[in-house]
Amino acid sequence: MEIVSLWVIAFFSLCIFSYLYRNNPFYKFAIHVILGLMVGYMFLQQVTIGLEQLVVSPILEELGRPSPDAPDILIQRVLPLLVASLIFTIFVPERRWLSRIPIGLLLGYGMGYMLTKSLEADVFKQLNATLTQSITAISGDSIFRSRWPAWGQFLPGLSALTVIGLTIFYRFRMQHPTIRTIIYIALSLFICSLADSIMILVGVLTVLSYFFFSFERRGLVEEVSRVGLVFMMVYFGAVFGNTVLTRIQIFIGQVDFLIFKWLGGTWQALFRG
Amino acid sequence: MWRKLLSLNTRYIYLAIVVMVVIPVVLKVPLPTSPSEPTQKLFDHIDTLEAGDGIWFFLDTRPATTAIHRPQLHVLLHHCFSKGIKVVGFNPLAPEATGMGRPFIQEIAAQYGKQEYTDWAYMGYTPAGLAIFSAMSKDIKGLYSQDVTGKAFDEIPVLQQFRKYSDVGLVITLAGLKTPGYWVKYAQTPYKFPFASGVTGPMIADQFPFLNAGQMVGMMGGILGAAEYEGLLKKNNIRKQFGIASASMFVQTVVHYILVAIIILANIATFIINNQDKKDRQARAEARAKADSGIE
Amino acid sequence: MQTALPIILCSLTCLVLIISHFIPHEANTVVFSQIKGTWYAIIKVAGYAIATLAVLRSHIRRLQARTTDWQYSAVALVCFLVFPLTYLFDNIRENNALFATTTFSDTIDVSVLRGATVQLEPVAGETYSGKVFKIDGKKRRLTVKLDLAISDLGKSGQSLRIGEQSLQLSVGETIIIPSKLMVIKRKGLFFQGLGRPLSIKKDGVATSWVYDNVVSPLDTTMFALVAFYICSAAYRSFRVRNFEAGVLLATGIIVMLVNSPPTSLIWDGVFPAKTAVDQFFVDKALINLKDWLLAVPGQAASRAILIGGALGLVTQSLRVLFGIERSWLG
Amino acid sequence: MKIPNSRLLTLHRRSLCASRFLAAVSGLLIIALSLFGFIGIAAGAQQVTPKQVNVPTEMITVQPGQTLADLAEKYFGDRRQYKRFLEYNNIPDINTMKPGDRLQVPVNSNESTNSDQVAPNTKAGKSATPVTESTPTLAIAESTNQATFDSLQTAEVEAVPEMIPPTEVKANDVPNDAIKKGRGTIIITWTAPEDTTNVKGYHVWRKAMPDGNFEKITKKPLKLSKSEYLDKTATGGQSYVYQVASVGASGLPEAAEVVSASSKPAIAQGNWYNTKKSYLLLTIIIFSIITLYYMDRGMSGKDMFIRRIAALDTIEEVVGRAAEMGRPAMFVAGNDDPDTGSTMAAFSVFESVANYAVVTQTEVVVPVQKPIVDQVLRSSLRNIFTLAGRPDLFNEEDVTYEVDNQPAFIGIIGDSMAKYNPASVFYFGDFTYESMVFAEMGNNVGAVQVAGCENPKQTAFFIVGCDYCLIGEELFAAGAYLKRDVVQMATLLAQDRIKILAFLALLLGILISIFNPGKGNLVLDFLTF
Repeated sequence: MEIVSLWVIAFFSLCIFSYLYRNNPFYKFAIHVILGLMVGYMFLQQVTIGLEQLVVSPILEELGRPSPDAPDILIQRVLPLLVASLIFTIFVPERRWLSRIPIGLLLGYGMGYMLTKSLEADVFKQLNATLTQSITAISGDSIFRSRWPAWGQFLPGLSALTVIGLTIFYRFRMQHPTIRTIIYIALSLFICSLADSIMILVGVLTVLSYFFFSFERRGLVEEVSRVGLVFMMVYFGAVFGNTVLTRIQIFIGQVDFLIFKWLGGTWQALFRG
Repeated sequence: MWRKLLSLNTRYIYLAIVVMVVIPVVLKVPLPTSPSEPTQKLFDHIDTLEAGDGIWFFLDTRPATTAIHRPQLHVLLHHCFSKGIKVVGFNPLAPEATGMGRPFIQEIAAQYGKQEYTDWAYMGYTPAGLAIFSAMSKDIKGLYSQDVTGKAFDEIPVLQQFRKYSDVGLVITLAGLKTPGYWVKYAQTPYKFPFASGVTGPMIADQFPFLNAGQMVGMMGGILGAAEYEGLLKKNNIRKQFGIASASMFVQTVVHYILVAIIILANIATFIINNQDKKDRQARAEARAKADSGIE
Repeated sequence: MQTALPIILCSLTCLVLIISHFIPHEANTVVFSQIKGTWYAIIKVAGYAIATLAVLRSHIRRLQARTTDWQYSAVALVCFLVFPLTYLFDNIRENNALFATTTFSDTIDVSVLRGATVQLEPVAGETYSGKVFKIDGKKRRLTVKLDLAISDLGKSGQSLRIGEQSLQLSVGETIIIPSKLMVIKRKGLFFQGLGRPLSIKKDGVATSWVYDNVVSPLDTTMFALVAFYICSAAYRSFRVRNFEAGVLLATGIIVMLVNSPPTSLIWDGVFPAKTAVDQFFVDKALINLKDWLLAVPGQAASRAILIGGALGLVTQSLRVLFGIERSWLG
Repeated sequence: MKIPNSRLLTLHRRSLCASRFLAAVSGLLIIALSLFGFIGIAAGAQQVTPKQVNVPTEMITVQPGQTLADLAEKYFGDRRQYKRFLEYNNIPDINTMKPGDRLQVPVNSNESTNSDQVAPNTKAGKSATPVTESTPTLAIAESTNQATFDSLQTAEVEAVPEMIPPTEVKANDVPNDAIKKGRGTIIITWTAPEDTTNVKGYHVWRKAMPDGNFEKITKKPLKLSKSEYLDKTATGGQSYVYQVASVGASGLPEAAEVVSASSKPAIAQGNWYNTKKSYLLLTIIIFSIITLYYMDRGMSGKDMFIRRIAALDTIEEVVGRAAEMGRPAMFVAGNDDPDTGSTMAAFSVFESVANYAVVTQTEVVVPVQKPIVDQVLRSSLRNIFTLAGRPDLFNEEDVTYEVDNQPAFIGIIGDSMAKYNPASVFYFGDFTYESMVFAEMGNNVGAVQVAGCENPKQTAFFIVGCDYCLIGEELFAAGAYLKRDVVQMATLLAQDRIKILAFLALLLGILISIFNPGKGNLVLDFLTF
């Protein structure tokens, strides 16, 4: 039995991997097997058992009791079932609009829930974290300074000098992109050698201003939002690069399985078992 | 040639990845590593233990980090079982790891002919939280009435020898969570026993204070630590071949370097082609200008 | 009427949910947990029912019309029957009944259990009550925060602690659910009375075999495909088109290089840390740089994106509340 | 077939009146509700309190069914003299005495009333002492039967002369909670006695109000450092009084306790407004008002500026590209339920994509992972075809529900990409690891791809893999922006104003902490729950 399951797993894995070459009948077969299985699973799990547990079983139970609590069961079970079944009116073209009622209830529920939750969990919490960090560490810690003490000593001075020097130069060559870039880099070096929390604050504010919709991106707004874009690009690049390792490790695990468990296991079963 | 590089069919990349992964994994091509100090110390400590001694390991992790902790546990088990050291595993701090431990041990135990319950046991999860640290200094029977297979505590011979910290030669946590700090603070410091950890890559930096303070006898850092340990096993003739950790370290390095190399190559190609195009365009413009003037 | 009624109902539900967030009174919890447990859940069930119908209908049509790849539709339709059949098979084998819901029961039950107070029986004869606070239906796991009295400590065969503690229920343990909404298990073809235990049990043999050998491995395999795609995507689009793309490329490459171990070794070999000024090139310089990229500018960007996204979501909700978001009407 | 473009794009300006009405009603409701909440807090603060008088008095609790006139007959001998209670008490409204209110009355030795018993039922043989003059604040309120008083006074002097009970015992319903399973929570606070040399800890005693006995509700003595205790076992709606006893230190008899005066009765009950969340409510109200204001401006035709968002402007071009190549456009609405924000955003983007596609006569292929999402998208597409005057061209199968399972759905997308060979693909909604897979699958068939995703981490993969990518809130702005609907655009403007508020709040918080370091920070308080 174990050999059979090894072969089944290996077969479906190889079918999926074959898509890397191109779409082929093996892949289509494997995908449609899974599709059929999962639709059946969802049907069982969500529809049959869901209906039975949410509606049929409680109603029968309630009716079987000495004094059935009729209004409760009407509001909690029968009415929602009627409303939910309005969704089937999509098959009746003239009454199709009725299906919007259960959908509307569902969406209203979700969005009402989301509004308070995202305000509380994302907006308030994230703003709070940024502010707390900035307040407690205005003269605070910097990975730059603490881990590279030698550089940390002269980095602020160096980058400040660069900024000042180039800004004077910048006045004469307003549109030169390279100089602007150097100023950005020097400025950010200066800031990040001061304190990480200030860097984070600057990052949050500039990225937020990247998303202003009601100002034309010109002048200061453009400069600031470009800095925000750089912050985002640093984040995206780092996230992307950091993910490569784990994804490849998963593929190594898969190869390990296929070669040693599947082929090795079969070999053992055939010739030694 | 540059243009060809840019219009490279992605299938060649996929093929290259398959080759780069499969061949090293099959041949167990190792990454030549020189063992770092923490790994060497951990190896040396286990090497001083004798047959009949015991170690406890704790899987404080989630299934997501299986790829790292499975090789780490495997090298430890190779070392222990080859020396006749007995092993007991737990995951009291990470309920998600309950299903992971036993199969991991079974894979290696089979190779050395070691029996469950007499040579090793896996105890699984117990809902005691941080209270385990003090409870385990007295007797683990207070925490576990049975092991993960449901066998009663008293019927498992290997447990009778190793019932508290002072009975075992090493306690090691394989941690994907922030537990090594708790272990040092609540268990190693008050009860004083040899302690070590195997951690994931991002956690390595946090372990050095404990190592420097002597609170840990050693550490295995990420998949690289496991690879280094495999190198040590090979060097000391405990295992004849390298394992999956060395191979995957090799694979990772090759894939990352080649990826970086082709990205840089592609950028150079783009740069050269753009320059060429610019020149071509200029040349064409000049030619057209000449031709135009010629007509006039 | 055709658009106004659904919009009014949607807005009202939205408003009620917002208001309920500010009401700690017990009436609120009763009403809303029940709305979540029944109205919401039943509408979702109806959604799944109609979706299943839609899939079957579309595949039967493809089969009838003999469109391209109609053979695979036949495969899908045959496979649709597999789980219901294994389910019936398991039930008959294990319970001598057609519809005893031991299989799958955990997955659906636990979602109904959210926030409920349940009684646990970790060891036979010992019951404790507690509140369900974490549910993992996929892994068939339920975590319960126990309400323990001091006197309960030390009594149990399990070691229990007071206060913030979760008890992991694994397969085979029993929990007793007093509320009538959550009575699930029964034997035979029909239903029994109240107060029966719900067992967190394994799927039946046949069902779990199919699930573990066909469905679960697919997840890992699909995940492993990302290894290929992430490399080809990096190759294809990491180009220095402008300054921002250059930053993306540079951070990506730095992080990738730092993640492969020989880099640090080479780095340290080239720049050995001998003098104090060389501190910049000390042992972990590259790892420090990577940590910094993720922890400082990375954190700032992700935080700002989260704040902005949440504000967008709030505006979206307000549009629903004020009834001007009507794209869902179709 | 050529369809007039303007007609399609003004699709959503219907029934503005209705939405205006709805908006007004909802806004008013929110404001009314919040006012109700605040008034509720204010009203709850008014209570009956005793006055300082020079005659011996005791405290009684008004029982259900008892009127002030009844009490006047009992204590003053005349039902009409009920206003004399005003000499003893501060009563905010003499006409609305509630059961459970506590009144200070002159001592009436003839009657055995429901006055609070001070002595708890301590264990036999152990000494227990009630409050004496050593706690002057309570002396007026809590003098009892003189005989008992004297005997206990003596006992105290003999047994534990140094032990002093805690003072100012107060019991209150815990705010912002609910009755759960019939149980509520009451918080008991007290002030530690000045001299705690002999005190080891405290015990809390409780009495159910009309005629219960005092019972000890703490099992172990509370630590000396504590000055409050949460009684979580109070039955909801039941009135209780509490006493706090000092427990003797070692050397004294083991359970020696000196009991404080009784607290005023407290009733555990559910609360109707969570005062901790006032800031959140205030924020929602401000957001609503700003949004309503800009919506109103939008409806009255004032000019509003929204800058061009490059990634969104490309959507039209990308659909057009599919039309030129004669290949279909594909739309994937993410893997989340229909009632989540990002899927809602995907609905409105789909409307615009489908509009462009119908105008340019491009086929749209929409594989869907979640149920109900397919219903919404299908009827949306049908509607667009109908409004374009070509309902006959609509094909039910364009929107297909596939399967609600992540890997299976990824597989199906791979198959569909190869089968339909789309020239442009749109990913809007919520995605996890499939973002990378989809983007590369699409790229391998040569499609131009536009993505929008709320999750910052997956956005990274879309940025690398797709041709155009919406970041964060651009996804939520997309629907409104693409439709060019004045009212929806107005909400974007409002959102910008709200963002400026958040921006300013951060700056203000920093400024406050720079110029006023170490003190309370208004902004931080606002953001903390």
